[in-house]
Amino acid sequence: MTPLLLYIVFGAFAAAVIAPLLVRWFGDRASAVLAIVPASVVGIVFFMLGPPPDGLLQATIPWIPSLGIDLSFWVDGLSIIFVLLIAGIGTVVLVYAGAYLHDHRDLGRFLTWIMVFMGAMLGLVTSGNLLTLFLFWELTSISSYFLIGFLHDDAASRKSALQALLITGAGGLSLLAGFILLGSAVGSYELSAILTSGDAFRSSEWYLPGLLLILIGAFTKSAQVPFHFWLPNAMAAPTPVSAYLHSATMVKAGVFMLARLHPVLNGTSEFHVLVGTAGAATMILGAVSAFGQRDLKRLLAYTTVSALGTLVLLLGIGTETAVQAAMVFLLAHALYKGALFLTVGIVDHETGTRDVESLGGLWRMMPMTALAATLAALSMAGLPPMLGFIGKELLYEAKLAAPWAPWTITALGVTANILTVAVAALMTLRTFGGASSSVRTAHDPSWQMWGGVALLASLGFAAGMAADLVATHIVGPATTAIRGERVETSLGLWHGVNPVLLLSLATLASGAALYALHRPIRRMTAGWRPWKAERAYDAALAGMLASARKQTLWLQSGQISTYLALTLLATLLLVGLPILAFWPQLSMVVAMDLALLPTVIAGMMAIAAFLAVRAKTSLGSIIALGVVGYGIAVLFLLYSAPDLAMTQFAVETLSVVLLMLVVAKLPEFRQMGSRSTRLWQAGLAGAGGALMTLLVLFVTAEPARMTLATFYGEASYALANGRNIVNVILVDFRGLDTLGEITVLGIAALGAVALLRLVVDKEDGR
Amino acid sequence: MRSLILASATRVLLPLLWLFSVFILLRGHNEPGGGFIGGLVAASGVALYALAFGPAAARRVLPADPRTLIAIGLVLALGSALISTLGGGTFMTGMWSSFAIPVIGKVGTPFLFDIGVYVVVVGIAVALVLTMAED
Amino acid sequence: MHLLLAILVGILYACGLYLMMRRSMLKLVIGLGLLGHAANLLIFTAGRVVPGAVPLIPEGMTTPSGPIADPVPQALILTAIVIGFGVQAFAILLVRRLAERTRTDDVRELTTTEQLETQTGTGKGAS
Amino acid sequence: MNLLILPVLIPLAASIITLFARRSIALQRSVHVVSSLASLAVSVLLLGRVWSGGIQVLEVGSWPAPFGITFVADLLSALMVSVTAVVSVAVAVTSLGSIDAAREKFGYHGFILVMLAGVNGAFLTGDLFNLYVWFEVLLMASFVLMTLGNERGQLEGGMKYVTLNLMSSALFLAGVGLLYAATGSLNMAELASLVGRPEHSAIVPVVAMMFLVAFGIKAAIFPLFFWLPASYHTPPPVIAALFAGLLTKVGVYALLRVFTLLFHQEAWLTHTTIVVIAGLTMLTGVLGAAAQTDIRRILSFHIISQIGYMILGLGLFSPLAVAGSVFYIVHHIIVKTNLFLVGGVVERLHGTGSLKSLGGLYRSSPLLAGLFLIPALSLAGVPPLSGFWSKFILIKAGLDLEAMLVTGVALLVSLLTLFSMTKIWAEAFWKPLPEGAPVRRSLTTWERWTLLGPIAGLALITIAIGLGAEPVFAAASRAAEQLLDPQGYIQAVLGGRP
Repeated sequence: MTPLLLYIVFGAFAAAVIAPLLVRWFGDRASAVLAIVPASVVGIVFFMLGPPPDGLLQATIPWIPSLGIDLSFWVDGLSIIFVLLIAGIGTVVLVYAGAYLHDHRDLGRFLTWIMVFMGAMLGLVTSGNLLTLFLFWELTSISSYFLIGFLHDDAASRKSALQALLITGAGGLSLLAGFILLGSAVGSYELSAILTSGDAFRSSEWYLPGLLLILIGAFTKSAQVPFHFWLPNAMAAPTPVSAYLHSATMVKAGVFMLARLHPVLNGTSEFHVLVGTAGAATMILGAVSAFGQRDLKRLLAYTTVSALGTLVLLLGIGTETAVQAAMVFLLAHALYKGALFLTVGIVDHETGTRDVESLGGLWRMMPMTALAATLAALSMAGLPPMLGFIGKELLYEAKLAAPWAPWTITALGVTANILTVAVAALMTLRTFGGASSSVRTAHDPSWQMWGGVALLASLGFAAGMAADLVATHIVGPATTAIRGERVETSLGLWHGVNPVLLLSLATLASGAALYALHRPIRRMTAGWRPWKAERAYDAALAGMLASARKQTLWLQSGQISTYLALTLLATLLLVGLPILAFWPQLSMVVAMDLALLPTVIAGMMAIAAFLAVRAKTSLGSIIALGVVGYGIAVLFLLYSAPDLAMTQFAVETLSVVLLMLVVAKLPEFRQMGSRSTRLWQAGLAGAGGALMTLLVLFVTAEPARMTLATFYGEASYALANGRNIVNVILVDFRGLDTLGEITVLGIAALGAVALLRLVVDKEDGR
Repeated sequence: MRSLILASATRVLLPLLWLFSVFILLRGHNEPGGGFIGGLVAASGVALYALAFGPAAARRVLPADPRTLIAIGLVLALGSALISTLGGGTFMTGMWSSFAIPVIGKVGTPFLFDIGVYVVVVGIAVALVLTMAED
Repeated sequence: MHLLLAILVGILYACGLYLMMRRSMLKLVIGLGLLGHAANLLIFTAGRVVPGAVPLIPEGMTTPSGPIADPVPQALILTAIVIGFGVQAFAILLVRRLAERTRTDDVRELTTTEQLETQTGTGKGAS
Repeated sequence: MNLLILPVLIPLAASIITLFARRSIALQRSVHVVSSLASLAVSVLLLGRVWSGGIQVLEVGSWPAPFGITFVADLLSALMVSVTAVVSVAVAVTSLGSIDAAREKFGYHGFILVMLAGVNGAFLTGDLFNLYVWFEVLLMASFVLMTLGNERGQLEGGMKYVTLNLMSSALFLAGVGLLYAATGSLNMAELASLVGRPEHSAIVPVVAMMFLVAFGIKAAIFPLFFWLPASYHTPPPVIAALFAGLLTKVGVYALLRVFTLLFHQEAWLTHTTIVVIAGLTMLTGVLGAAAQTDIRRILSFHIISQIGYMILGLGLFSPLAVAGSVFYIVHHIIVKTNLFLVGGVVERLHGTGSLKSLGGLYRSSPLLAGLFLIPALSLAGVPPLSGFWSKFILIKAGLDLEAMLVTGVALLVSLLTLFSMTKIWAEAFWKPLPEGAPVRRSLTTWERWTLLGPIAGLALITIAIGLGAEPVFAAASRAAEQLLDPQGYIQAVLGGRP
């Protein structure tokens, strides 16, 4: 089975690589050719893997065993339901995209990225190792960046792409940290170990931080409040992308992860409260926001936010019924939302607008599309016999039976659903029904486009009719996988008259009423968005950029003197730190054993150094520097270092000559800067000098260890044939230093020649 | 600048300085001195010559371009270090003649190394001075 | 003498550092020169200064006749002096060339490579 | 055993050859390329030797340690030398298509080679003063390369580069002198066995901090990094690429070496300080990048922020963390060099690296766009590229040690890195070419091969490190083990001697 598994994951990646070639060969039809890949995945899952009631397929490819990271895969009922959605809707979207992006010059790149995205999603839902999962998780973020920004000539597209990437990227990093904590607590990143170690993790001290970090990851991806705003903005993408990423796949990744890790995370009040609250808030805010939208895509986007909230809420409730409801609703939502997004694409494509206010009466011009879209909308509104109806029934059942705050949850759920019903009506009735708009030329597009809508919508219908098959083959295994125990599932349209049915009827009636009154209400709430989290994002970004600028202007001012001062200050602090810490153990010998000649020389040198500072002319400071240099030469001579003295003398002479030659060609000094600057710089420099004095005194406190000197004294003549020990060290014992030294000299001279002679014309240099 | 006295003095001084520089180089292994000081002394002769007769003339006094001198010096130094490896020995191991020469003592690769230093230093000092003078 | 020399080292460092922070390029170079002297003197002093103990082996002997000054710091300083000279020479010429190009000795005017663009970033991807 | 000296000797000898071949640029070029390949072969051989035979030692001049200068290759050194060789080959090839004849005439190839000799010498030496010498060799060569061409920006940037690096050298030199005065040794292995003595217990941490500052300036840590953003965008891109990849890493290498081998007794002080500095370095670097609007200047600031990651591992000081540092260095040298090379191609095409004047490269140069994405996403730590594993290991190490704050900073910085990379992408590649921007030229076939070839090669290595992270991680782990076991190093160098 392993090859099949690997095909499911890597087939799409392989196809991504050849996508541009296919476009070159087949033109627009390349997308249909590529659709073979996801279609075959659906086929494999249906016919070859078969329904895995408790079934589980695993494959592991060793990757970085020393870090406990393997490329491992794990296919159970939960994976299957997602694989079917990703590959199934993927097939439809690919076929659709070929017609939608007909003759687009970047079709090849589009197909590459969408195939990468598909592969990433398939990999994500079949991962058997947290790090494998994370790898694909990040890949979905990255590939969606390129898909959302596909129309990149437009600044708004680029902005939305970045926003989506930053939000999901931040979530990704949080998730990574969470995974590492989880992995450390359990001792493995393998799902097989993780899923059975729920108790160990929940009782560890890392549970709460781990849970929070993982939830942030899931919530950003699945557009939960307050991270939801990137999703409506991501509608800047071409419609096939929206249909794919934002109905069935990318935004469901967070839901998938919550489901996947349900056995580990679920079961504590922290989990219920955090997940439940986020889900409920998202559900209601999304629905409210949706109702006020004019742009059909944004309208759908907000209902998606609401639906994601519902799913998260259900997983937060965490009971068997809730999980089951989540799976049915997941399926129903993906089918109708995919269909409706594609419908909006058709409307946009044919009429050039997505503004619900300026559309109407399209059913006459595009009957096939209208029919299919209405079918999808029925599922969205939760009317029987659609799958959406079953989903809604189960949803209410779960909410009513929630272990905490059932009435609040149910009330919120009903409100959200009423709004959803109204939005579904708004979408279809305002667009396709009613009087014709100004649009005259629209007509049904090619079958590749409306066929997809029809297929998805009818699947929603068929699934409702054959609910039992769906229950045993898809929902049951998925629920089993999430619960970690075998769950028998049966679904049906009719459960008799019960509170749930009554709630459903009430929802429909209120929804219809709301639709009837939608014009005044929408006028009132137009543009009203209850939660302005996007402002926080904008403010954070702007604040980051402003502080970056401020910091750079201050630290990287371009002033050498500032750089030197900061460097010196850092040195004082860093070296001062251990001096303070170890002060009691640091000793120094302070002896006043002054010899006359050296004292005089040292005094002269000190005076010369001050004169160098105070000198008003270049010449004066050079002479002062020379005096210091010659003074050192004399000190060397006085203290048994004739070689040093000679060298210092010669080098000083040459340096002074060079400086003199150069000075003739330099402008004279100008003013010296303000008095206060001079003062603190002098203070800093003085502290630097004092530090060095201290250091010398510290190291000379102990008697010297003369091992090397003793050896050289004994070996210099005997082994190296030289009587001048210093010279022997230079050319023999440590000859390598000297080799480096003359290399430095050589480069310096050659560099000096280049400095003075080489002239590169700016243009020529490019 | 180019006085007659300086010119004639330089003609005498240059060979003397060069001779002296070689002396300093040769005695370096046993007495204070060595390739570095020797090289500087030799270079100061060239600098003096440049002062007296101009940089172009000073260039002609040298056996080669200063940059070539640097290269030759480096080859000598590196070569002396490599001699020991020819016989499979360790890099930079000193190899010595079995006899001694007056003033210098035994001749060995470290001595050759010091000559390399000498040549490099002549090259760089002359290059610096002449480049500045010609600028 | 250690104390006196240590103080001298400190003075040389202080003067060098102060000069480097001035606005003149030439002073910067002079400061670098002082800093080099200070570092050499520091090694020399820290290596314990001894008068009358030149590390030479007298003619006819195979080891030094008495205690010698530690030759290691001397060798290090010799290398450091020479390297310092090379670096110093290059820095001097760099300053000379730079002054020629910019027609100033004032380091405050050397900011053309580090100016930020006036507008606050194009980073939102929206521009 | 002379193998150890070859990574220094080959480029040094090659640079001398180019000195003799001043008239023939063609010969200089071939010497450059051939010697780079030879260095690569030798380095890989050395790496293999160290991998199978443990720490390798060469006593230069046959003088026994600690009396002569010892070359030591442990796994870290061998890895550094090998990665250096890889990028030097890429740079050699790129030079062929991008460096102007005037610079070549004045010794460009020789300077590059001698700088590589210095870099390798610094990686391989086991002697503290000798390390200073190699630092000066590479520094002097880098001074010349930085200013080679005498453009005004080069001279200005060069002045700051030279000044601040000389500060570092002065401190380093003083530190060596002080350490010798205190302990009487320069041999790192012997020093390692001496610094633990009680009479040195107070002075050693003090001197350690001097080394932290001296190497910190070279590594461009906070707040000592100013020279880097001041200068790295001024020389020709290929020079900047080599600098960006290698030079700061020599500083990081030196920090890793001395703070594992010598200065680890008072880790509560020294290594905690390093962790704090690491966090600040990451943050200031990435914020600095966010304020920039020029490709190379953005990339320059990112070097700083990533240096923060590398020293974070050192500061955390667990086996995993140090392995993370080593992994990060290897990854970063390859990726950063590559990004600068890509930046160079962009500058060549449009005559500018300013994002304001760039655009449309996704359409006009799709290949370049793809080649940019690989290192850019790797830098941002996107799996499965090399940068992800570097980041992952460090984050895991941080969480294991419960260093929550700095780990959080590391995560945040990785997000901001992604932000910067997408900024370059959105502005230079996605955005349409602005009106009035300089006209785009195209690459000649020669340029196409010499400029894009190395970029593609380095990108492949990035992918390979990502997909085949196991061997690299294994090497990094073993390198970290060796680093954290000074006894092994001491034993290898001094044998049974004290």
